[in-house]
Amino acid sequence: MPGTIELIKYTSPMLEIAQAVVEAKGEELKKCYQCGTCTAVCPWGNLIDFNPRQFIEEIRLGFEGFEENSWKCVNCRLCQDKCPNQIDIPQLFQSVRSILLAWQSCPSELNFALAGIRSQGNPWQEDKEKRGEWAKDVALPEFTPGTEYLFFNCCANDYDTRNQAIAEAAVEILNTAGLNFGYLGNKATCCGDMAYTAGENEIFQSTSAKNMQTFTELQVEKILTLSPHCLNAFKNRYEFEKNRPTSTHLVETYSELVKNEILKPQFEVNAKVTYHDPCYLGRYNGIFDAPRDILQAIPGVELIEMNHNREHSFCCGGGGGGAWLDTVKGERLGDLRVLEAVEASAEVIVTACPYCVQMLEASIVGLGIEDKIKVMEISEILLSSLKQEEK
Amino acid sequence: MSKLNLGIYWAASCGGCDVAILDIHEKILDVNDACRIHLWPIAMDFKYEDIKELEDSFLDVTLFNGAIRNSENEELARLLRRKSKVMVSFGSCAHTGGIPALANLYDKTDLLNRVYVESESTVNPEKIIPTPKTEVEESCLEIPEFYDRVYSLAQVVDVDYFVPGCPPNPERIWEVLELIISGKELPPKGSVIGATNKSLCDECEREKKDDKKIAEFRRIDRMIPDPEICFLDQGLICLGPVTRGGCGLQCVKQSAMPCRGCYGLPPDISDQGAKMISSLAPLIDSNDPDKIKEILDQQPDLAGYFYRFSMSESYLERKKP
Amino acid sequence: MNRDPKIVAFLCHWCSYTGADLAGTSRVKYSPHVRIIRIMCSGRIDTAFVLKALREGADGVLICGCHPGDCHYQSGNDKALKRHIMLKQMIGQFGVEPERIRLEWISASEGDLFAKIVDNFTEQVKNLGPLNWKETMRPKSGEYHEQT
Amino acid sequence: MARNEESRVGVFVCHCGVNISSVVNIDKVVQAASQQEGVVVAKDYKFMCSTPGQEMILADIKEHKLNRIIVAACSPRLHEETFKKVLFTAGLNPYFFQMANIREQDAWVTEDKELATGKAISLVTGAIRRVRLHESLPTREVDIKPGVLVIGGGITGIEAALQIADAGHKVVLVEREPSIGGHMAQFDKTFPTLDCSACILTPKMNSVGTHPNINLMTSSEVTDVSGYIGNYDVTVKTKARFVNHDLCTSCGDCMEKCPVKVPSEFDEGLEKRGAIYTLFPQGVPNKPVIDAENCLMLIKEKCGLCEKVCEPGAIDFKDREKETSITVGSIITATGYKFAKPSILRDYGYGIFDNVLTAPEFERLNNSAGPTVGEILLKDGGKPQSVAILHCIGSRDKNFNEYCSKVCCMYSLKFSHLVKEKTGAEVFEFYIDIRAAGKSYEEFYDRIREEDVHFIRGKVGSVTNIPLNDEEKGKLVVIAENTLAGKRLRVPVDMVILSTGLECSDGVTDMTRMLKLSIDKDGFFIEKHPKLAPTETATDGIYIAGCCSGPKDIPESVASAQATAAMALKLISKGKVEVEATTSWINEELCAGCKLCIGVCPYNAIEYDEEKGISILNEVLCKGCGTCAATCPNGAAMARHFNDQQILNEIEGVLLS
Repeated sequence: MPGTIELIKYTSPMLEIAQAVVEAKGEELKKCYQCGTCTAVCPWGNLIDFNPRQFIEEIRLGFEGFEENSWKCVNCRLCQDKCPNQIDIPQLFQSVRSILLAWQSCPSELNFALAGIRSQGNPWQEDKEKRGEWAKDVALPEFTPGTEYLFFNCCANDYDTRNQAIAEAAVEILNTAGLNFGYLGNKATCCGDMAYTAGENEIFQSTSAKNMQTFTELQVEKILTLSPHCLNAFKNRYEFEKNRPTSTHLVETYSELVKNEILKPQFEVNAKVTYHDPCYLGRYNGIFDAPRDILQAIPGVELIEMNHNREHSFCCGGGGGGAWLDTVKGERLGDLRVLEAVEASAEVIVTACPYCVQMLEASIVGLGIEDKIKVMEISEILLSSLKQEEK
Repeated sequence: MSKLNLGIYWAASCGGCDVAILDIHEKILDVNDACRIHLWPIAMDFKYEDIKELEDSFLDVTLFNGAIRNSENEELARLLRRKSKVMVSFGSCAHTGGIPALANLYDKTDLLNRVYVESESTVNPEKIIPTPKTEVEESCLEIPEFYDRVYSLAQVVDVDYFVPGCPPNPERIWEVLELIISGKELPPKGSVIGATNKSLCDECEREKKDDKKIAEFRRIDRMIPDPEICFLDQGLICLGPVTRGGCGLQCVKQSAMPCRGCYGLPPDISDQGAKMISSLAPLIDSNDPDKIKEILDQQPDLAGYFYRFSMSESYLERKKP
Repeated sequence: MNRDPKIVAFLCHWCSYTGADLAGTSRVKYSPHVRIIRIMCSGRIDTAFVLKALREGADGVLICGCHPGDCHYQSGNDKALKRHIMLKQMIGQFGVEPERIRLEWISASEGDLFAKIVDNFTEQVKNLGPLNWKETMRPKSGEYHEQT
Repeated sequence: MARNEESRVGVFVCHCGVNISSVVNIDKVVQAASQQEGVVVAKDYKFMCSTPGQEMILADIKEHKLNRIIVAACSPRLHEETFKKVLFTAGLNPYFFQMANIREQDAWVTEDKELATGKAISLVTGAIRRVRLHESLPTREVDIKPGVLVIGGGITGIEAALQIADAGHKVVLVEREPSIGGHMAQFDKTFPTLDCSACILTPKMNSVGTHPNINLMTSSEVTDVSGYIGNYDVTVKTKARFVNHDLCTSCGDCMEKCPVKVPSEFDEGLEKRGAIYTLFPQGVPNKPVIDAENCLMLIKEKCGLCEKVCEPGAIDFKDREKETSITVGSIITATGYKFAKPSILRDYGYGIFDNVLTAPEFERLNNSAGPTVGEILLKDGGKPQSVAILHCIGSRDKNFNEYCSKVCCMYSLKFSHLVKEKTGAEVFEFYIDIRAAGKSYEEFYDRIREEDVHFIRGKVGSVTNIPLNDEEKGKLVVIAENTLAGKRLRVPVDMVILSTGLECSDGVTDMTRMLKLSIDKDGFFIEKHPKLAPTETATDGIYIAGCCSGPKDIPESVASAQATAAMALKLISKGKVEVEATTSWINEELCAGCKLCIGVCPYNAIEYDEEKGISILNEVLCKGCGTCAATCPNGAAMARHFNDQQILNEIEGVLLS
């Protein structure tokens, strides 16, 4: 329009947004005093311009522009551990995501996964009636009331062919140790952790309710999980009405069995091995020593630590829904982690999380360094020392 | 008792000091009784050669007045020092440079120009300025070399005693001569004799205010000062506070003139003019720099005023060449 | 003759000397050619001290006191000011540039200013060249005969 | 020691760790010193002020029969006393000592090592030349008068007065206003505990009012101070009150009847008071005074209503200003602060828009005894829906006050809490940094953050009432950058509170002059040492407490008050104090009675003796400035330890190269 000048835009706070975040379990928002420690420690800082501190400032005054960044957080929890105000920053992201979901503003890949959990009980939208199919040829009894341990596989291990190998190894080890355990098969449904971290509380509520009901009906008291995500969900997120079953990650079980010499690793595994601490196992649940004890009990294994280890572990990028998002090459956290392992001159990355296995293997393939390094789940490497490989 | 051998000499001076010796009046006869005078240019005829022929330290006492302005003054000062047991610096010029030393505020060239070329009464169309050596047809004429500055006697030779004053007060002169004649023990070498240790104010009977303030510097030629009141309290610069007593208040009392400082620095003072600034400046009745300057502008020749008699013996001694 | 300038600075104990100490504790760097002499009050400074310093080889003399009205002894700085102005009016008669003497007010908190003034004054004195009073005043080694 | 005794100088050069030795070549300095005439020993040591360093000097004095000591180290302002004690221990007169300041005035200010070394040698040479002329000076003691004067009746002055009075000593407490209490009396709540200001202050005020050892002088000001430590003669001027407080029963009838209405200073002008008034209802003394500038009777001789209603007949229109002379041993200055009113306030609409308040105005608005009985209301009586609190107004700003006023962050947080609590309004704090250093202060900040106060990092540029949209209509719009998000902000609010800083109170210039104190670049009194003597001053026996030496919160003010009380009590309990021997004196042999010195002495310490015809110097009054010595035309007046020859020698020494 002639005779007018376009003025610089001023922003005015939209406190309703902050209020909504607070109501969606984001009340810790207020505590932040903008020191920036979170931004300084965030693993994304190595790859992209992602600023959690500014994200918090934007949401608490309701500035535009925060939506895009809302999906980045991989829930590794390093920021929370370092935050001087002990703010649950991953939770803030989840609170914001829940609002965005309500506005139907969500990346499509994630929508697909969430729809899968809602309809099929797994994020891949695989047939829920085929969950137990892999176990047909495996010596894996069904869980019935009275079975001591519930072996809770993970959606990934149930459906993904690569990961099924992990489950098979685990079952073989448990059988070797002579444990009384059983499997839910198609009765199980996704633990819901992924929905939770995506801010999809409704799905989490329904899926967790379903599992809890099953546990109650079958009088489950002890759960063994292969995924730290399932472990964390059962231990910390499920709202059991009565007794919460004890949940244990299999690394702890293995470690205990090795210590008590019920499992005896005897065959040499001659390799330089490094252990990658999954965020949910390490930072979230404090399990650092058990996997290392196992590895050290395996003859021939030379255990090497990467720079980021234990509570400072560097995320594979799979948490917080990250495993489902398409990430462009050059912006993958897993790549950095794999390179760190190579740098440490490891030949094998051992880990204890189905997502970590998937993310790191994808990175190895993406980087084209399959000849240099490979990923093994802890069950796999342990089994190879317990039993001579069938040639 | 044998007579004392006495020498009296004038270097760069006006001759007043010699006259002052005569001002002791009939007592000069006592001097004559006690002394044999070997050299006294104003009164008697002697040649330098006669002095040269004396044995070293032949003279018991030499009263040397006048400052050292040229090579002749210096030569005679050295000669008499050698010939004398006691060398007395007599009068202001010998003591601290005196009036001749005011010329230290000017360069030699300026002075010679002024005197031989520029002065109103001079006719010197060829602008001839005397030099130590002048070639004439048959020979070379020599006159003493005019120095670039004036020295006090003590700056040239070792001096035993100082008698200040322009001229020294005759009574003081007699006291000094009497002391010498009497053969009594003399004060320590280097002493000022014939003057007091206290400043002139001690003798001055003018009434002095406790809290002195000077709002305006006045000049003696423009007013008739009150004879009862301290000159400083009247805005007249009086050097009495920074000058030894002993003069008999000849200016201050008898001539109603402020002291001009001829009796020289009091014992613990090293620079008469600087001390005068230190003493006088605080009296200025303003703290405003511009006003202070304005008051001081009424007195354009501070150096000439404050170092009227003591230029040679001041810290700076002369104008920077 | 090309040499470093020599500067004597008289500083009153309460404001200026404290200010100069502050320049030190603040690690402000300034010209090293200044020699500080502490006196209790700028009112203590006898004009003779200034002339003595020039005679003894100083190329410039700096006097620092408390700001007007702030004198620890009420009015010593006023006296210093008057003496200073009077000396400046006179010193030209001796062929000494009045710029070789300077009076400044430095409070205890003005360490920076002190350093700046020293630097500035040093530069000013340097531009005026060495004074070498003692050497030019006295003929050499007992020979009083002057060169024409 | 006889004057002619050969001087045997010991020179001790300190490395001060590496403070000096990293710049100055110590060996060269020692070498140069050892070649100076009169020097018997020249040594260096890592830390000369340490016990081994002192013992080394002590041993050398004994071994080499030293009678003059030079320490080349830090500033004499730091360690002169330390080393003088060493001489004293060794049986030498402490004045046979000189320090060469080669740290603050050489090593720390010089980059070129060679030049620094040369400078150090010059300074040491000057010191050697000088010290050889040092004379033995006797120590002097003066008696301490037991009374203490406390200037200022805020919380600091109150606390100091009570401490001394409780210890059984007499205190005169002088307060300019009609009541003690100061700023703290204006506040409703105090941070971070939010306890009621009046509840903790009023009992202390009452104790002062009734304490048998405290002479409370309100409506009074100190107009003259003379003397020295232990013996200060003080003149106090008390304004005419026009009310006889001995007769007044504090019934308050007079105040009700007074027809005059003027803005109340105590209420920051938000409320009116009469011409006869008490400062505030809980004042001590709780008796009214008449304000002569506004009383109709006193300006026009019309009215006199108060006189008519006063049953005890306490009104006295003939009352006049009084002067009282008191003598005390020490003085505690607790003159406090005033809230700054920088011209920048107008940029924020102060004085232009309603509902833009300064901090003290908000304090009164919020006070339950204030104009709105503690309700936080807008000018039109409505409740604010949103309030902006603007930090650092005129503070941390080189255009106004460069310093941080220290308390504003905390009182702003307190304001947020109070606004939230009383009105539920949205509160925005615009800040540069939050400074919450203090016991439980950070926790208070945490608490306020969780109370849903919006913290916006960024200083406000301006406040406008020109709306850009409907939402801003009828509001004050605060314009700032959110520096954390990098966004320009417009925040519409109903009320703006300007967190103004603290400045030294009015009249500080007079105090500086009377007490011979120095003020820093910010206008506050300078302490003797910023760390080790924060409540002492360069003038012995004068102490500074509370905000007069810089912004402080209440606990710090109280602590400093207690510290100064301890200083004053120390003097009283000792009874005597050693004072500097470095006074001037007049040599009767030389004094000619010219009287020039009399006028220049700032302390009237010199008098003319008619009989002797000379000037006589009273050494008790002399403070040793030496102005008389500089003035004395013939060297009769001399400054001990700073005599002409000592200084001339030092000049010679520093110029030797």
